[in-house]
This record gives sequence, structure tokens and C-alpha cells, in this order.
Amino acid sequence: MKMSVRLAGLEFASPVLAASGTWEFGLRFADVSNQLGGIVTKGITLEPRAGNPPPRIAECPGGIINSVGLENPGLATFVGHFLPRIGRLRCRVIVNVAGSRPGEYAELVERLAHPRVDAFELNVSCPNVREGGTAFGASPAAVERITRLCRRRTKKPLIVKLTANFVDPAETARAAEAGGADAVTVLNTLFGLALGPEGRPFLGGRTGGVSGPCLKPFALYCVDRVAPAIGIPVVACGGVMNGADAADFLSAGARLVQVGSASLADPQAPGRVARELATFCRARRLRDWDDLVGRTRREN
Amino acid sequence: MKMSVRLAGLEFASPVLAASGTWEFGLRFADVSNQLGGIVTKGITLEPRAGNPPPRIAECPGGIINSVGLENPGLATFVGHFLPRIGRLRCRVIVNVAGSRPGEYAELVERLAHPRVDAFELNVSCPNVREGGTAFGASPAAVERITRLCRRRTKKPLIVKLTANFVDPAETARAAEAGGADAVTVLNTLFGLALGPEGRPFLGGRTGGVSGPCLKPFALYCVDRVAPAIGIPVVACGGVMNGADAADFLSAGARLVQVGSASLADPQAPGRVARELATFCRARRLRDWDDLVGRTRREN
Amino acid sequence: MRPVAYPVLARRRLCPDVFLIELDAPGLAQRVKPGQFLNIRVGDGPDPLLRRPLSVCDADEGRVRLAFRVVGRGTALLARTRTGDRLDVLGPLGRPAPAPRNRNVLLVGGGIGIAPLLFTARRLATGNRVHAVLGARTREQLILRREFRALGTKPILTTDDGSLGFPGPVIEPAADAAAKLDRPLVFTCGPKPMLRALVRRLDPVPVWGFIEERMGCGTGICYCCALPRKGGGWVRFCADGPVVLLNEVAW
Amino acid sequence: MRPVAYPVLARRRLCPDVFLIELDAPGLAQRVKPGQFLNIRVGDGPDPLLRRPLSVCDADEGRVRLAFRVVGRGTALLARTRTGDRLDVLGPLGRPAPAPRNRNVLLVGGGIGIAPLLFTARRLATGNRVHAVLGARTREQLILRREFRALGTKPILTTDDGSLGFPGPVIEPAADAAAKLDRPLVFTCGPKPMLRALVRRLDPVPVWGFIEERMGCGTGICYCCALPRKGGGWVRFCADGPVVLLNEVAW
Ligand SMILES: Cc1cc2nc3c(=O)[nH]c(=O)nc-3n(C[C@H](O)[C@H](O)[C@H](O)COP(=O)(O)OP(=O)(O)OC[C@H]3O[C@@H](n4cnc5c(N)ncnc54)[C@H](O)[C@@H]3O)c2cc1C
Ligand SMILES: Cc1cc2nc3c(=O)[nH]c(=O)nc-3n(C[C@H](O)[C@H](O)[C@H](O)COP(=O)(O)OP(=O)(O)OC[C@H]3O[C@@H](n4cnc5c(N)ncnc54)[C@H](O)[C@@H]3O)c2cc1C
Ligand SMILES: Cc1cc2nc3c(=O)[nH]c(=O)nc-3n(C[C@H](O)[C@H](O)[C@H](O)COP(=O)(O)O)c2cc1C
Ligand SMILES: Cc1cc2nc3c(=O)[nH]c(=O)nc-3n(C[C@H](O)[C@H](O)[C@H](O)COP(=O)(O)O)c2cc1C
Ligand code: FES
Ligand code: FES
Repeated sequence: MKMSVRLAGLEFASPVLAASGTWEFGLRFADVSNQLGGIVTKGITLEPRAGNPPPRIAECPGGIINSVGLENPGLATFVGHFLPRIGRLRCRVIVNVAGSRPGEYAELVERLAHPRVDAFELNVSCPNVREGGTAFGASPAAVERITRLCRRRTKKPLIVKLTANFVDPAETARAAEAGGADAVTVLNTLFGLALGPEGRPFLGGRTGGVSGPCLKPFALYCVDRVAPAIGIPVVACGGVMNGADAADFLSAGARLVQVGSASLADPQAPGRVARELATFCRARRLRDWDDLVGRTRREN
Repeated sequence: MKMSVRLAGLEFASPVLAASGTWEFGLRFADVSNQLGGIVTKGITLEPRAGNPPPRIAECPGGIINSVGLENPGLATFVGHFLPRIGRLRCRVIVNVAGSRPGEYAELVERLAHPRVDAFELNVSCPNVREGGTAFGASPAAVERITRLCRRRTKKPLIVKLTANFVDPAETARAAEAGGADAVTVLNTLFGLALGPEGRPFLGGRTGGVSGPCLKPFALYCVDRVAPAIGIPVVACGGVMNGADAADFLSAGARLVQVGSASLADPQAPGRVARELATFCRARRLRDWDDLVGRTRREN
Repeated sequence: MRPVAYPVLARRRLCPDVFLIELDAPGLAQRVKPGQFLNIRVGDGPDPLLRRPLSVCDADEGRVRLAFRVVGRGTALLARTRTGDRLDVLGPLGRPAPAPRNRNVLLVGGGIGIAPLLFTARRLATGNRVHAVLGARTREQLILRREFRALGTKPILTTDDGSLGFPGPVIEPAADAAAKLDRPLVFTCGPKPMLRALVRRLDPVPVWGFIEERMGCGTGICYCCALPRKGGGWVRFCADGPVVLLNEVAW
Repeated sequence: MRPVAYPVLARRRLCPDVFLIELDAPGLAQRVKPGQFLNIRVGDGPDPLLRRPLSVCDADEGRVRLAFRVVGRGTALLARTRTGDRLDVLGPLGRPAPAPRNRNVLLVGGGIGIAPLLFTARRLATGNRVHAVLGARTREQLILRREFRALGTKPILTTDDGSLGFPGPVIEPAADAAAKLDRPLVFTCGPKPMLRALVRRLDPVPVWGFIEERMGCGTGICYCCALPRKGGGWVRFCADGPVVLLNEVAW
């Protein structure tokens, strides 16, 4: 079976992508990028962001809680320093962008009109920033507005990365579709709080976002709920550790699958997951993705 | 330090309760009930409910997903058979009730006007039933209405058990307060989906509710968010396995703490947690609950 | 009912994927009855959360033996147990199987389902006539043959691949054995399809089955175990079983 | 950079809560440089998710040694490693510490912070003059003394309880030693308060510290490690360290 898959007119060599924020800009492992469908970059903002003070990560049963807070070099350094090097990557490149005002998203996608950028992921779901982030992601109106503003400034595929924190992602997914999105990513981290021994918030950002295997049942629920609710494809994300997890998300209706926290335990995880998924499909003699995608809702 | 705590005019010997659905009616371990503040019964409905077909439970990293679906003997059998025996319990008894229409909650609390019932927990948050459940819990208006209807029919304390599935529990907590609740429980299980090897939903109820340690960071976040938003006390629930977990929830602002899934691994868990919490408080020479409760938001 | 940590006296491999663990547990060995099970903690973190239920395979002289097949993460963790470790055990749980006197008892075990029948055979051997039909995929998988013989039962053996005893499943040899016995009391444990076929084949003979389906708490408090009962409703088989009259189950 | 499973040749207890593990890792032993660390998988389920970073304590003749203190769940799991097990290792990670020639090198280690300095001492011993001040809470906790002596360094020892060497922290003996050396190059590892005090006391002498704060990936891709830099911003110390010029850190 052919492992490649199309989304918004782009061909991905595999449905497996490295998620935003857990593979930086892909340059440290550029040599294995050909094993992947693509990489989603760390979130980029207009200005450089320092992020939250340490500690930025805590463990929880079956996962982690992070409060990185969108530390990133900012648009100018990204364009001047990283983007030229990203040419080395032998997979699709999706740039994750985040704004603290709706107009910032539009400015970001416009100024990132570079041939090596294949698509954008609009991060309206970061739990670790004061402005924007989940505040946008929890409002269908804001999601639609941001998507529409970006749609006007770029022809490249727009993937809106949703949250399920205190909002039904099926609603915001419909809003993204109405705004002109080509796909939605389901989902970003879940709100979480970790306390230190003194009963005070442990993370430098006070609260954080939960990710990793413990998030998988909820993410799978959300993908299974969102996929039939919209006419555009779903990119799944949440707790994928291996090929079987990836297959589960495709079964639940996703077209692509991202690997996030698993890369912290093993930076080779995205490539490994892609290989394991291929083995999975071969072992089951699947003929094409339709044999797998959406099985949770199929009668036979 | 005295371990007892008051809520809605009731004294609880310890802040630790057994949660609903994970200690049945307390009768199997009545001999250790004196170690607890109280027990919340399995959810009771007007009519007996068969619940969902098996399998009803799956494991996930750091927790479980259940789709019991509110199996219970119904009001009549509960009143006739279980309630007389519940007199044996040497702790507070809170009856968890669930309705598929708002009026059913009111009927339940009225017909449960029995001296051995100390309080009610209104379950507007079960993820495993078609009608009612999270459908009510996601709507502040429905939460307020149900609470108000019950308020008119009973003088006993009303604790509204909230969900955070696709709704901000601070909003529904305010609604419960407006409807006349004496406290809120934060929170019920998180939506979750588990797939079998064939990519089909594994649980008999198709989807389920996630609970256990993997839920703790999210539950803690919610308690820390809800407690300062309302004037009534918060009863915490989600992933408590030991005394330190219980202390974390008190730090985050809860007055009482429930132990749920931990009882599946060890039916002695609620009593053990209560003892561990007492040891925790003694070791830190706490003088009263104010030294602990709400520490996450305190300056010094 | 509190969890107790019992010292592990021995751990042996019975066949490639089946292990036997022997616990030093005098009180438990005395108290436990055939049909009951122990709920075992595997791992030591918050994951996996649930215990794993295992039937008592044998108990005598202060020792309790468990035999289990490695089928997933929990049993794989359990297989790593070493002599000298302690096993965190909750039990005995469940209702004892019926304990007849002066009857013809027929035990029908398939695969790892042979394990709990050994303890049943031991306890029913005095005062009853115990017959057994034991089957497995291969000769190698046909565990505990020697132990059954040591009890004086001469088990009829079957293997799917014909490498030992009758070739094929246990059903026909079991039916033949049952036909020869006066009012036989049948106890069986094995994979679901085998239990189903056996009940159908022996109908209307009452067949008591050791249920090994998925459960949550094992103590009757979570309502996560549910076996469909003929005519509606469920058997909460952790508390009302795990040995149930299979004729009443609507599988 | 791929994880590799190395055989464990030995596991010893250095003192009640400190263990040493020796790996059979010829390639790694040759490649790794002082200051670098390995990121070790502990447990084998999804929990705990993160690896645990450990500095290389020593490496020679195809063997790599790690010494660690049990402080939590991960290190407790690691302490259960047995000879013959395999350890899943990602590394070497991080930048090597500066490798001077012909200098006076002063190593200041506190507690488990002594560990990575042994490897540093071994590699800097030829071509430099290596001095060491090693401290711990008690005599028992003062690990690796023999190994330091075997390298020809005569470490000055201190203990908080005075049970061996100078009574008190390493700071003053370290300052005395530094004062006697021409343009000393200082490497230190130990608890944060010790590092802070040392930099302040030795000011303006440049002090290279082995940072052992919490990290996520260890490979520079998650932005979860952040050491505040004087004048603003962070040092991503997993990739730009873990050995950093402490004088530039705003702790
Ligand atoms: C009363 C009872 C007695 C049992 N006695 C024995 C015995 O003596 N020897 C033996 O080898 N096995 C016995 N089993 C089955 C054994 O409990 C399961 O094989 C074991 O729990 C699987 O755990 P796992 O983590 O290895 O597999 P998992 O990866 O969790 O699952 C693999 C398979 O085991 C089943 N399973 C998983 N969890 C449970 C659970 N909590 N309860 C029941 N089944 C489950 C699943 O349905 C699946 O088919 C018994 C089960 C019950 C209910
Ligand atoms: C580059 C580097 C080299 C190190 N070298 C050694 C060494 O040679 N010997 C040694 O004993 N220790 C060393 N450490 C510290 C060691 O990594 C931690 O003690 C260990 O990760 C704690 O794990 P735990 O599960 O036992 O404790 P936990 O229960 O997770 O936490 C206990 C304590 O360890 C700290 N900690 C937890 N996780 C991490 C993490 N991922 N990174 C850093 N600190 C953490 C916490 O802040 C806490 O204070 C090193 C750390 C780093 C960053
Ligand atoms: C350390 C860390 C940093 C992250 N940074 C970003 C980011 O910059 N932008 C974004 O959209 N998501 C970010 N995420 C979220 C992940 O891309 C992903 O949505 C989430 O972690 C769930 O997937 P997982 O369980 O596979 O990790 C980050 C996650 C982690 C753990
Ligand atoms: C098997 C099971 C059955 C439950 N039944 C009920 C119920 O009947 N009513 C209710 O309000 N909550 C029910 N719950 C939810 C728990 O009371 C609790 O809110 C949830 O499990 C989170 O807490 P925990 O992580 O400590 O388990 C049930 C949970 C489980 C695991
Ligand atoms: S497994 Fe919990 S009631 Fe049977
Ligand atoms: S720990 Fe991930 S970037 Fe340093």
C-alpha cells in the first residue's frame, strides 16, 4: 500500500507529522526528515517571545504538563535564520503561527509567503499565553474571524489547531471551516495544574498544558466527534506514541497524525511512528487509506 | 489538628469521601466507613437502569475509561433495600441522583427525604447516558434550573456535580450557586474513546469517561479555577490516589475531596487516603484547614 | 478485605507463555476455596491502575499457586516477578464454586483454563469421583498434567494439533465422558467459544463455568463486570461469580 | 542520534542512596566527552514518559559509568537495574565542557555532583594540573574518593558533619585552593545553593558549572530547559550546556 496521503492539494509521503513545539524546526534531525510526512514548526509570533520562567515541565501519570509559553525567536529571525536552513528538510513544512490579536495571524501568514513553507497551522489553542491562545480557541466567532483574515492573505493551506478546553471542538471546527480553513488539528494540550511540595503551583507559568499518552483517550474522542461534523480533513494530535496509536486516530477519522510529546522521550519518534504505521498497514493488507480511516463509524 | 470539616452545616469527620460509582453503597466495606468523612452512593435514577453492555471498562495510560452507564437498582429498590442498611455506615451519606429530565432530579430528592440521607449530589455530568448527564452539565441554564427545582423540594444540602467536558466549570458552578446549591463537586469523568484491535469502539457504551491519576492535573486546574469563582465550597474529585493528592486538592481550594477510581485498585483507598491526609497534616504541624486550603492562590 | 503482600517462593515457566507463581500465604491457603480468585497488583506506579484477577490454581501446605498466560502488559509485568519479591494481593474474592459431596464431577479445561480446575480437583477429590478432560493447542501447552495425575484423576487429554491425546477440541471427549456419568456436575474453564460450545453440546446438563472476562474492581463496587443473563439483566460476576451456571448466561 | 540499549555489566551501591551502573558501551565510551550526559529511559510503560538525564561519571576501556542518587520515582526505578539488563540510552548529549591544555584545573564537587567531575579529572589529568575539592554531608556520602586518588589527584575533602576532612561546606577550601593557583579554570557540580555561593566567593574567577536542573527532551527541541541569563533571556542548557559559565547565569 502507498503510504502517501493528500491534504489540501499537498502530497505527504506519510500521514505522520512531527507536532509543533516538540521537534523545534526539524533541523536537529533533518537527516531523518525523509521518513516523515512533514514537520510542524515551533509556534512563531511576530515578535520574539521569551516564554515562561522555569520550571517549564512537570510529569504527571502517563504524560507531562508544560508551560513553555511560546518561547520563539520571532518572525524576523525565523525568516532570516531558520527558513533558509529548512530547505534541507526532506518533508512537508507547516509553520505554526500564533498571534495575540486576530490581525497578527494574518500578518504572519502574509510575511511567511516563502516557497519552502507548504502550509500554516494557526495556533488558536496555546494554553500558556495570556493573550490569544485558548481565549481565541474557545470562541467559534474568533476562530472563524482569524481563519477568514488569514484566508484573505494566503493561498497556502490553512490548518486551524483547535483546543477542547471548555469548548466543543466540533463547534470551533465548523467555525474554522466556515472561515475557509483547509483542515483542523485536533487538539492542543489540555489545561493542567501541577503543585510543588509546598502546595504552590510548580510550573513557572503557574498552569500548563497536559500532553502525552494520558491525553490520548480524550483526543481520540474529539477526533471521532469532529471528523463527521465537518467537510474538511482532521489532523489528529494527542498522545501518539507508536504506530498502533496513529492507526487508532486514522480509524477515528483523521487524515494526518502528529507526534508530539513522544519526541521528548525519543527524538526519532515521528519517524518510528511512520514506519510502524506502514508495517501495521502491510500486516493487515490494507489496500488504501479508506480501509482504515473512519472505521469507528463504519457499519461493517 | 482536628480532621473534621464542616460543609453546608454538616460536620464530616474527615474531608475525604468515597466518590459515586466506585464504592457502590458502602455496604461491602461498612466496617471501615468510620475512617471516612462520608460516602457518595452510586447514582440513583427514578427507574432501575440496566446500564451499558460489556465491556464497560478499559485501561488507558495512568487511568481507566468506563461506560457503566448508570446501572442502578432504581429509587424504589434503593429506598426499600439499601437505605435501611445504610444506617450501618458510620459516616455521612450523600446520595448521588441522576435524571433524564430536570423534574426527575426534584422528584428524586423529594422521595429520598430519609433521615439517614445527609445530602444530595446532583449528577448533571454523567458522560455515559443519552439523556441528561453532560447534556445538562454543559448548560449553565440547565444546571441552574435543576438546582432550583431541587432546592424547592428539600432542605438538605445540595451538591452539584459538574463536568468540564466542553464547558467552563466556573460558569456552571456559578449557575449552581445561583440555583441555590450548597456546594459543587469538581469534577466528573472526562470524555474518552478506546478502540479495540479492529479499530472499532471497544466499550459497550461506544464512548466512556476517563478517570484516575491521569485526570488529576486537569481536575486540579478546574478546582483551582472554580474555587475563587464562587462563594460556596468545592468538593474535589479526580485522580486522588493518596494523601498527598488529597492535600493538593485542598491546596487548590477544595473543602472536601473524593476518592474514585483508586477504590477499584484497592477498596480500602478512601480510608487510606483519609489516614494519609491526617499524617500529612500532622507532619507539617498544620493548625487548621486554613493553613492548607487555598494555598495555591495565597501570597505568602 | 485489605491487600496483603505475600512473599514469592518460586516462579516457574510451565510453557513458553505460561508462568506459575507460588506464594507463601498460609492463612490465605487455608481460607481460599475453589472458584475464588485473587486480584493482583502489577507494576508499582499509577499505571497500570487496575489489578489483574487470577484464579487460584492450587493451594496446600500454606502455599498458594497461580498460573497465568502472558497476554498483555499486566501479565508481562507479572511474569517478571522473582523469587523473594512480594506480590500485592487482594483476596480471596468471589463466591466459592459449589462444593458437592458424593457426586460425579467432570472438569473440562481448555488452555490456561486448566489452571483453576486443578485446585477444584484437589478439593473435590475426597468425597466425589473426579473426572477431567483437559485440552490445549499443543502438547507443550497442555499444562499441569502431572499434577492432575498426582491427584489420582486420569485426565483425558486433547490437543488441537494432535500432538498429545485426542486430536481436536475438548467438546466431544467431554460429551462422551459426561454421557457415561450419572448426574454429572460439570465445571469448566477456558476460552469463551469453548465454554459456549460445551454448554450447547451438553445441554441440558448444568455446566458451571469459571468466567475470566474483563473486570474492574473484583469486589462488587464498580459495576464494570456484566455478563448478560438469559431473560435480561446482568450477572455481576466478580461478586456473584466468577463461577456461574453457564446455562443461564446469554452469551 | 538514536536510543541504544547497552548491557549493564555491574551495579553497585556507593552509599545508601547512591548507585553506580557500569555499561558495556565501547563506541560511546570513546565518543563521550566530559560535561556530556546521557538521557536514560526508566521503566518500560508510558509512565514515566521522560528520560532521566545523568552525567557520565567515568568512561574508559569500553565502559561507561553512571552514578546517581535516588531522589524520586525515576531514579528509584533505575536503582532496580540488575547486571545483565539493558539500559536504553540516548546520547551523548550536550556540549563537551571546555578542554584546556596546560592549565591549573580546580574541580569542586558537592554530594552527587562529585560524579561527573571524576570523568573530567580523568580526561584533563594529562596535560593539565588537576586539583579537587570534594564535599558531602557525611563521610559515607563522600563518594569516589578512591577513584580520584587513583588518578593522582589528591582531593581536599570536606564534610558538613566533620566526619572526614574539613568540617563545613566546600566553599572556603575551594577559595583557598583557587587563590593558590595561577589562572585557575574551575569546574563545579553540586546543589544550586553551593554553585551560587561558589561563584560569588570566587568572583571574578570564571566558574564552569554542570547544570542538573529539570529538563524535558535533552536534545534541544522542546524549550523546556531554561536557565536565566544575566541581562535577560535563557540558556537552553541541554543543548548549549549542560556545562555553562555560571558567572553569566542570573540564578
Ligand atoms: C476471575 C478471573 C480469573 C482469572 N484467572 C486467570 C488465571 O488463573 N490465569 C490467567 O492466565 N488468566 C486469568 N484470568 C484472565 C486474566 O485476568 C487476564 O488475562 C489479565 O487480566 C490480562 O491482563 P494483561 O494486562 O496482561 O492484558 P491486557 O493487555 O489488559 O488485555 C489482554 C486481554 O486480557 C483481557 N483482560 C484485560 N484486563 C482484564 C481484567 N481486568 N479482567 C479480565 N480480563 C481482562 C482483555 O479482555 C484482553 O483480552 C482471569 C480473569 C478473571 C476475571
Ligand atoms: C544534565 C544533567 C545531568 C545530571 N546528572 C546526574 C548525575 O550524574 N547523577 C544524579 O544523581 N543526578 C543527575 N542529574 C539529576 C537527575 O537527572 C535527577 O535527579 C533525576 O532526573 C530525578 O528523577 P526522579 O524521577 O528520581 O525524581 P523526580 O521525582 O522526577 O524529581 C525529584 C527531583 O529531581 C528533579 N528532576 C526531576 N526530573 C528532572 C529532569 N528531567 N531533569 C532534571 N532534574 C529533574 C526535580 O526537580 C526534583 O527536585 C542530572 C541532571 C541533568 C539535567
Ligand atoms: C513542550 C511542548 C511545546 C509545545 N509547543 C507548541 C507550540 O509552540 N505550538 C502549538 O501549536 N502546540 C505546541 N505544543 C502542543 C503539541 O503540538 C501537541 O498539540 C500536544 O502536545 C498534544 O500532542 P502530544 O500528546 O502528542 O504531545 C507543545 C507541546 C509541548 C509538550
Ligand atoms: C466505574 C465508575 C462508575 C462511576 N459512576 C458514577 C456515578 O454513578 N455517578 C457519578 O456522579 N459519578 C460516577 N463516576 C465518576 C466518579 O465519581 C468520579 O467523579 C470520577 O471517576 C473522577 O474521579 P477519580 O479519578 O477519583 O475516579 C464513576 C466513575 C467510575 C470509574
Ligand atoms: S468488577 Fe467491579 S463490580 Fe465486578
Ligand atoms: S530539555 Fe528540551 S530543549 Fe532543553
